[in-house]
Amino acid sequence: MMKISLDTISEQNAFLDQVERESGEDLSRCYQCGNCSGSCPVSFAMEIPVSQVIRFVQLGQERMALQANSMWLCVSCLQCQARCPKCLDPSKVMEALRRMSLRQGKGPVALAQVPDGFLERSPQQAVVAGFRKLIP
Amino acid sequence: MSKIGVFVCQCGNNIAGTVDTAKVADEAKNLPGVVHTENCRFLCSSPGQQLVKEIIKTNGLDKVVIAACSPHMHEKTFRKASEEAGLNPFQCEIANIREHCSWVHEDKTKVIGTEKSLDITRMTVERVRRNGPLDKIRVPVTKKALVIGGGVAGIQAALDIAEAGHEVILVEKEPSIGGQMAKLSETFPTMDCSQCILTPKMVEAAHHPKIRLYTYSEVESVEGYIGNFTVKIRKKAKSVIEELCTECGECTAKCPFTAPNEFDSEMGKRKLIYIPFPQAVPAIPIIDRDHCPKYVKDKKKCGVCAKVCGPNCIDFDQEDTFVTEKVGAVLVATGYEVMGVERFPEFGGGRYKDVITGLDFERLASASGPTGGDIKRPSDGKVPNRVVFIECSGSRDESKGVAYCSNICCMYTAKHAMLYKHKVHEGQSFIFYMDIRCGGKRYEEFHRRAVEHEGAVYLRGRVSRVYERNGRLLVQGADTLSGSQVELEADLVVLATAVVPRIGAKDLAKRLGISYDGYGFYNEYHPKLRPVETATAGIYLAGACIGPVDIPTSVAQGSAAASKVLALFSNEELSREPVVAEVNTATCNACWDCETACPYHAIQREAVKDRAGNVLRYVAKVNEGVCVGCGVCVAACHSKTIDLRGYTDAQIYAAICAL
Amino acid sequence: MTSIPYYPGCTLNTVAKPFDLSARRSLKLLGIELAELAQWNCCGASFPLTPNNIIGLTGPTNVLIQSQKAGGTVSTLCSFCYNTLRRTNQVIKEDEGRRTVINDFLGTSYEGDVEVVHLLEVLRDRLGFSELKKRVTRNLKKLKVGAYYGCTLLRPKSAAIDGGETTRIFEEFLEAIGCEAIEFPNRGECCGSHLAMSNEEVVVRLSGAVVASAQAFGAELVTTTCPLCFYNLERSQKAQGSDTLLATRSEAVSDPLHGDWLSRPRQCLSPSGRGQTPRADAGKGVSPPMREEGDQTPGATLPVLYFTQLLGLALGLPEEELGLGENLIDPRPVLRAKGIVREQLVASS
Amino acid sequence: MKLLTRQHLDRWVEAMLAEKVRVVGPVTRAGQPVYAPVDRASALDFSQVIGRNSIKDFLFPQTEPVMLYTIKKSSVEMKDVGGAGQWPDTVLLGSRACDAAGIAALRSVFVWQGEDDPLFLDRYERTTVVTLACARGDRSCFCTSVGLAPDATEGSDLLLRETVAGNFAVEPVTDKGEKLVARWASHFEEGSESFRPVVPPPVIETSDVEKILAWLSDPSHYQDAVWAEHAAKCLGCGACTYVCPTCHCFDLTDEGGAFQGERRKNWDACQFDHFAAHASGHNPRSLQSQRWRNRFMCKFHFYPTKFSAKGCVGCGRCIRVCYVGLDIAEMMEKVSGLAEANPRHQPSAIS
Amino acid sequence: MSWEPKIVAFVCNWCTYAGADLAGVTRTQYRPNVRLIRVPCTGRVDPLFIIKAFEQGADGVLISGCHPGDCHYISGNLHAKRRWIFFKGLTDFVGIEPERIQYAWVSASEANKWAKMVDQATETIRGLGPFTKYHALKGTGTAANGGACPLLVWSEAWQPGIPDEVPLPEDAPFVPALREKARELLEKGEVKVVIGYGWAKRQRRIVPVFITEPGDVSRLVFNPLCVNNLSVYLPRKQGDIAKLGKPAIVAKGCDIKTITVLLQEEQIGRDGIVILGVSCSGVIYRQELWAGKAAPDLLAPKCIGCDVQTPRLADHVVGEPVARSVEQQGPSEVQRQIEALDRKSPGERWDFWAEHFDRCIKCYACSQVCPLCYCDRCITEKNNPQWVETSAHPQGNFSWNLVRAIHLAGRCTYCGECDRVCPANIPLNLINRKLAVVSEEAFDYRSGYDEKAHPPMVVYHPDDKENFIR
Repeated sequence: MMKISLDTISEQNAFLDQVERESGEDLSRCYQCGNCSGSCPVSFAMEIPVSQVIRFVQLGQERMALQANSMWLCVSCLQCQARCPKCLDPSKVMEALRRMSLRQGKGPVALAQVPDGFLERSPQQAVVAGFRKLIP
Repeated sequence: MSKIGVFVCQCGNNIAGTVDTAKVADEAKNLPGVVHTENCRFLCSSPGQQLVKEIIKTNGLDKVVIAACSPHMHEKTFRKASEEAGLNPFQCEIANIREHCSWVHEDKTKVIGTEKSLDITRMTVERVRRNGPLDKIRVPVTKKALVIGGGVAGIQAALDIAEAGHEVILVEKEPSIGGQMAKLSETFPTMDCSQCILTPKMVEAAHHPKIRLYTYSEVESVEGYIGNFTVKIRKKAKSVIEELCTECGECTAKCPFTAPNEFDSEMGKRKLIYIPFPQAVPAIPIIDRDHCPKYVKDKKKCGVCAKVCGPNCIDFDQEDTFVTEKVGAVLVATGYEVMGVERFPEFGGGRYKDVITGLDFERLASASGPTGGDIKRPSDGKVPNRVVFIECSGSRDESKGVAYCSNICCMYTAKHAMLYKHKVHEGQSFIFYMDIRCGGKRYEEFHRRAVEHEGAVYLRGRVSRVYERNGRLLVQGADTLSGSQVELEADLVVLATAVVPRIGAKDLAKRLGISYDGYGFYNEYHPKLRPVETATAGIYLAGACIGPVDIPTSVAQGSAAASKVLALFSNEELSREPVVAEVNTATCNACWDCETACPYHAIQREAVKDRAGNVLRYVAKVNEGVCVGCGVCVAACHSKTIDLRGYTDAQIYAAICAL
Repeated sequence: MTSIPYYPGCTLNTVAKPFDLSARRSLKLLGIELAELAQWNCCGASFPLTPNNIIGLTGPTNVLIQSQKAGGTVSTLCSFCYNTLRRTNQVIKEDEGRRTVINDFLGTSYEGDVEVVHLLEVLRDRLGFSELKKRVTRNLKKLKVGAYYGCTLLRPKSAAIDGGETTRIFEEFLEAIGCEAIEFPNRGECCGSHLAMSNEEVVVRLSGAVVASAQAFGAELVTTTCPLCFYNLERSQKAQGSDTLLATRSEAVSDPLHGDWLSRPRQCLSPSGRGQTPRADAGKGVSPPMREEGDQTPGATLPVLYFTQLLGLALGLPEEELGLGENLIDPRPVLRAKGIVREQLVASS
Repeated sequence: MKLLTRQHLDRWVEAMLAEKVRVVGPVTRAGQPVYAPVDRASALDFSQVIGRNSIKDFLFPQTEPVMLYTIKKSSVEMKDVGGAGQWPDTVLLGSRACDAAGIAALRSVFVWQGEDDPLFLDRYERTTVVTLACARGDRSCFCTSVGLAPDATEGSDLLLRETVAGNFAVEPVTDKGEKLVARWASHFEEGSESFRPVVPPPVIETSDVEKILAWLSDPSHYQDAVWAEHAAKCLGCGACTYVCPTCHCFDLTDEGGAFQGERRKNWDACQFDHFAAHASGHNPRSLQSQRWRNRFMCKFHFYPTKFSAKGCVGCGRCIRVCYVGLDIAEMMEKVSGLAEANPRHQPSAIS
Repeated sequence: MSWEPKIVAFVCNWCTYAGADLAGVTRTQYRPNVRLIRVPCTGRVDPLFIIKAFEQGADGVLISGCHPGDCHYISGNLHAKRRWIFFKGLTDFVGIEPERIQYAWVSASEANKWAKMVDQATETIRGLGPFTKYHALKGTGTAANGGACPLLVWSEAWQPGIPDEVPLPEDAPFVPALREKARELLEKGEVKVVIGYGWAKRQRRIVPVFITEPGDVSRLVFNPLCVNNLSVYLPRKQGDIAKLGKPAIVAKGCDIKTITVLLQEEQIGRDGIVILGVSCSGVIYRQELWAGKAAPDLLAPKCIGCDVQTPRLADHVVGEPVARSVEQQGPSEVQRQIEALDRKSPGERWDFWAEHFDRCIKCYACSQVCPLCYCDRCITEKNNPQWVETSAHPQGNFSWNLVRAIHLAGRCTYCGECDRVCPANIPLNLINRKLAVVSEEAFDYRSGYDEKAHPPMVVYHPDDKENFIR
């Protein structure tokens, strides 16, 4: 079990505020029911399930939230959004985190991973949408 | 000219600290009509009150102004004192120079406080000069109560009132009383059988000399006001003459047709002339006119029941009948329903037979249920080896429009897990939950028992979907404690669906003139201090029609509401605050704006007749029994034909002019 | 011959040409002309999720403005485009702030009043499925077809077709053209979408599950409204009797980002509800869906068709006009088996 | 005879104004002829037939305070207002014969058997009425049918007649008139010019105030159908009474705060539905026709018999203002006709 | 001592009064300028209170009660809210600065909100300065200062009736049919009187006529001079007409709008009258100005944008359906003036109305001719208390005109009779129309179209929109 320091949460929780501003979602509404993690088709590949990512954001744990691969795996299929009992949209949070991470110069080494000849074969939308994620 | 006494209270330093009370008293002396002023230390103390009384007597005062704390504090106190001194209590007015002055303007020079206190006192004196004596309104009380809803809350209330010796009319829309509790198998946390504790009460209610039971009946209309309601009850046609029926059950036995039994969530069958469940009270059968060939077109005539009925009490042509009753109080205990599975497409609700509600599970577990108490799943009647319970199905789920917690699910789901374990020893139950809320006596212990001794696996998280694979149900969800997504097979999925108000709850509320919240639960007069009363005098609430509650609370509320009714019945007549509207019939234009505006339907139409008794026209009349004195009608009246006693135009005008 | 403005989108102009062509040709037969917008651009494929990403909205907005010029309605085939346009429209309609910014930027005054419809809606609401049924000339012999919606047609509710996950429009369409619609659990589950680019193994798993689920429910074919789903569904399958994925790389995939998640120990629960560590009978217990059987990519390949290809078939178009041959998994054997298409034609190709 | 030349008229007015005399006369406001105080001679305009407001406004204003009161601890302090000296000397210059007669009628009410209204009296005494004979009338004028004429002198102090030369022949009617001329003698000169011919409005042949009076004095006609028949359309707006030169009814009302205020005297109108209502709530004139009957009788019966004054001076304003075209002259014809039908009623001696 | 704002607060007993108590209990300090008047519910607060407060020297008024939904009396505050929406529309329109009347929801627990509100109100009103322009109204004004006359202007033409030289308008083609129907009704005894239009005896003008004999139906006419709204003769108040028996009334579409309201408010029974609807293509506002044709500038304001040329609800309709003519295309002059006024500053609006009300002579003709002012005893005739001062000084005039307007809010069908009759030519159409607009915008309610509906002032909707209650 890891140990995190909550000293970052003082009067104002800068990280939380920024994520909320970026995503337009009010994360204080999230009561951690876990349905996003439960519904996420990519959960199995995530180092940290969606709900925990959000938890870390709630706790102002920038490093924990940003270092996980979770946000890069999110394809905004909106299962989470459809299931959230509090009508939140985690995909927006993921997007926000991606952009924040990218602005810090941290991104997935995705280009290298593009399969050979993929660009020719694949539907553009895959490429466009795929790279959209990489725009800070 | 009136003889007014002004009493200025120092309230220790609370007022005197920032108000020169002596000055206030002095200057008040010069106000028109003021014959005596006092400046005392603690007016509300018994010597203080004594002083007020003496001065009223010795100076023959006819009006009193108390310049002290808020009327919400001591208006009653001083009006009582004035009354004891022989004044009409409404000749006493409070000038609030503490909360509204001395406490909020801490100016040690006392300039501001004194000036404002003078203004307040002056306005009050001018106002009190226009006060007339008001006498308490007395309305006769019909000592008979109507209880709507024959669930456990209603039964309890009815019994309590009847035991106190008053007549009770108990109206139940189903063929039998018992309500939802009658459907339950065992009850938490004691695990005693629901029927065993409820049935005696049902029977007692049915046979109580003071209780008249109207089953399969509904309240059509309620008119009148506290102490004097007139209710119209529709007795739906049972097609059976109750007076003759001996409850022998022959007809049911011989009826050749069956239909799904609503009482068993349609998991079991019943005859077309039937009683919903064996312990039904009364056990008088009714004919299901939706299915019985006698009523359904182009089907052969049957009529077996009529043939076999000894006292031949079968009446195929029976029609709905209406009874009108006069009652003094109405007690609403219409209970709840649970959200249907069809509201949960993501769980395959309605698509998969083996996705059921908690209430359905109660029937499966109930000895009198369709399976005789064996847990068999609806689809194929197999005994499920893995049962998944999903709590908060619809509850605390704004995407389903329900933000509240349904309160009873945590407990009954734990109970279900136990019942299941007791009946299917090798079975395994999984329970998805968000939080466990067991804030009742012996509740937490009960829950832990389910975990520690009955092997229920609690998974902290929500379920996102239930779907079918290889003929089995798969439940996909999260276990946030392990931080992982989980998926598991289930033979039966039980949704603890949200507790919601009865369909038609809002209609009834409109008929009764009581208010309800956004969901359709009835509003208490005050959520804490008057939890079983409504804003409409004479109408009381009990049970789950107020909000999700468990059996103990329902019963407690039933008794609480009953005690309110009994308090009302303890007087020959009821006396009410005389602050009500009154109409100057001479100048009423009969535009009925007041009637439309009145939230309490307190405006009636009164005929103006000539000597010969011919109706010339109609004018508005205030029903003092119903009026609560809000004054909406007064503001609505263009010609100022209605006025509000205690807050008359003249009084307010005077206060304004004394600015 | 009525005509309706039509926004093809990038993909239908290139790799998904058969989708586009089959649609145009079929609709012509039905007396509806798909009038391609005079001028259009990429919709951006994915809807910009963060509120402050306004530039991402300008693309779709421009498409909408072009549509307005064309008459206030626009039809799409590709669910991605459908989704992006609908959601953008919503923002423009409801968020005055962003509306003004965008309009100022584009020098326009768009209010968000264009009606974005999917071809399925056109068929149902303009033509009518009952009418469509009458127009069918080739008997599809109750071909068992799984209707795969994917995500973008169904979510979010507010922009979804028929308000989302409970819709049956796709199934009704299939029934109208003489197929038996297979309503399978994964019809709305994700195919992996653009992860095809970066995390293929994820796509293989997700699409695999979709295909498997459809097959398990007896589908002989899957049909889709989205080129990317189409791509993913096809390529997550193994060639007949082979073990290699049709996907680009069949070698065991490794994590492109952070190495070790595959080997991360997982929580398992035995039926008794206790035991913690993985056990032989983990399969019977709760476990992450990593190793669930049936989740594996299907053994037998399952042809994937654009719904317009099926439509064309039903309307009697020759299959070369429908580009059936260009599908990675040739559907014709199945069709032949059913006797829907004639032998020699198939032979000739 | 005395003459007032055009030039002198203006000088005279200016002179009076200079002496703080209030000069009220016909002026044109928004194209409308009205009687109003003037601040310069050039404002006066004698070309119009008649001012819209009655000139009574200047002796009996629509609203005026009559006393101030202060409520004390156990008493009320009262203070009169008005009375001597409050009003400036006033010259009503260019009043018409009908309006002047109206003033006479008002005086007979407000100064009656020693029961004098000080406010009215004060103004009256300080006011000199200088009437200018009409050169023409209009469709609504009917002074000639109530025994007046464009150059009648009833109620006037001084009568001016236009001469062919465009000057004014001056004819003092009362001492007040004499005094006025005397005080401003320098503006008047001796001379002799022939009058410009006066065109009186046509007499309503079928109307006769004597007959009307006779018919009205028969109580049995009180309930006659003619009233409802004629006045059913009346809406009781009271505009007629507000412009009538002889209507004098007023109401007293207290206004102010809790501790002090003023008692005001405001015009009232017998056409208002609750004008005659009793405290009991009973309303002896609950119907509009009854209220209109009252007005008609007031003009042609009560005034003549009680104050021996003219109740109606034929200015025709009530006809002009009536919103539903209620025409008093029409009624005069009707009633005269009825009087023809049944001759004078002889009251039998009470036994 | 320097001037201090004097503010009166009307607060409900259950929420705001208690909230103020709590402020005391918690010793929350705030400005001493407010004097509270306790009422059971904001629903009790009558606009009269506010007007009177200003007359009595208040510089500002606060009104506050329970939050919507929390009303101790179910819906009192929601009724109040409606009333305020109307009243604010009015006070803004006559140029009373919005800050002078402030509305808020303050619950029993919102001591701080109360304190903050009082402080803010005190300061904003201090900023505005004393409300002298209202207080000073008393005792000024032309009618008041000893008989300088108000400018009486009945119309541009001093003479009633149409000059002899001008040709009279021709009867509408359907007049014979109208007479026939009238005769039939009278002969069959279905009605005892037909209320209609006819020529005056001595003057060349149209006046109301009351036909009781089948023989007299020939007196009935209809032409562009028939502007009067005859429905004023229907309510009980008009005893003379009532005595005649069941009436038939000749009514234009617009008149029927008024009849509709009378039905709503049960002043007449639908089967107590027979409505002879006449289709109408516009009438002249002031008939004496008739110059041979119905020129646009002569049309009654109500005719501009009229949508009831063909009457609804009538028992019998005579005349062919007519469409809105070119002349009747809006927006009307009235509409333009309203918009112009709305663009002005409160100060300018105030001056505009002060100048007009100054002329009011309190003859009450406006209410006498109003078919909807049917009160047996008008509030002006009630003197215990005397809410509306009867003297024709501007202050009394102001309160009278405000009260008249608010009493007609949501009911007035804009027939324009008050405006037409006003001897002082006060543009009452502007006020009436303005409040109609408020009603349309706030409640989507147009008066006179649905006899089943209730007047908007006495009903409410839980989510009535407003943007001024704090």
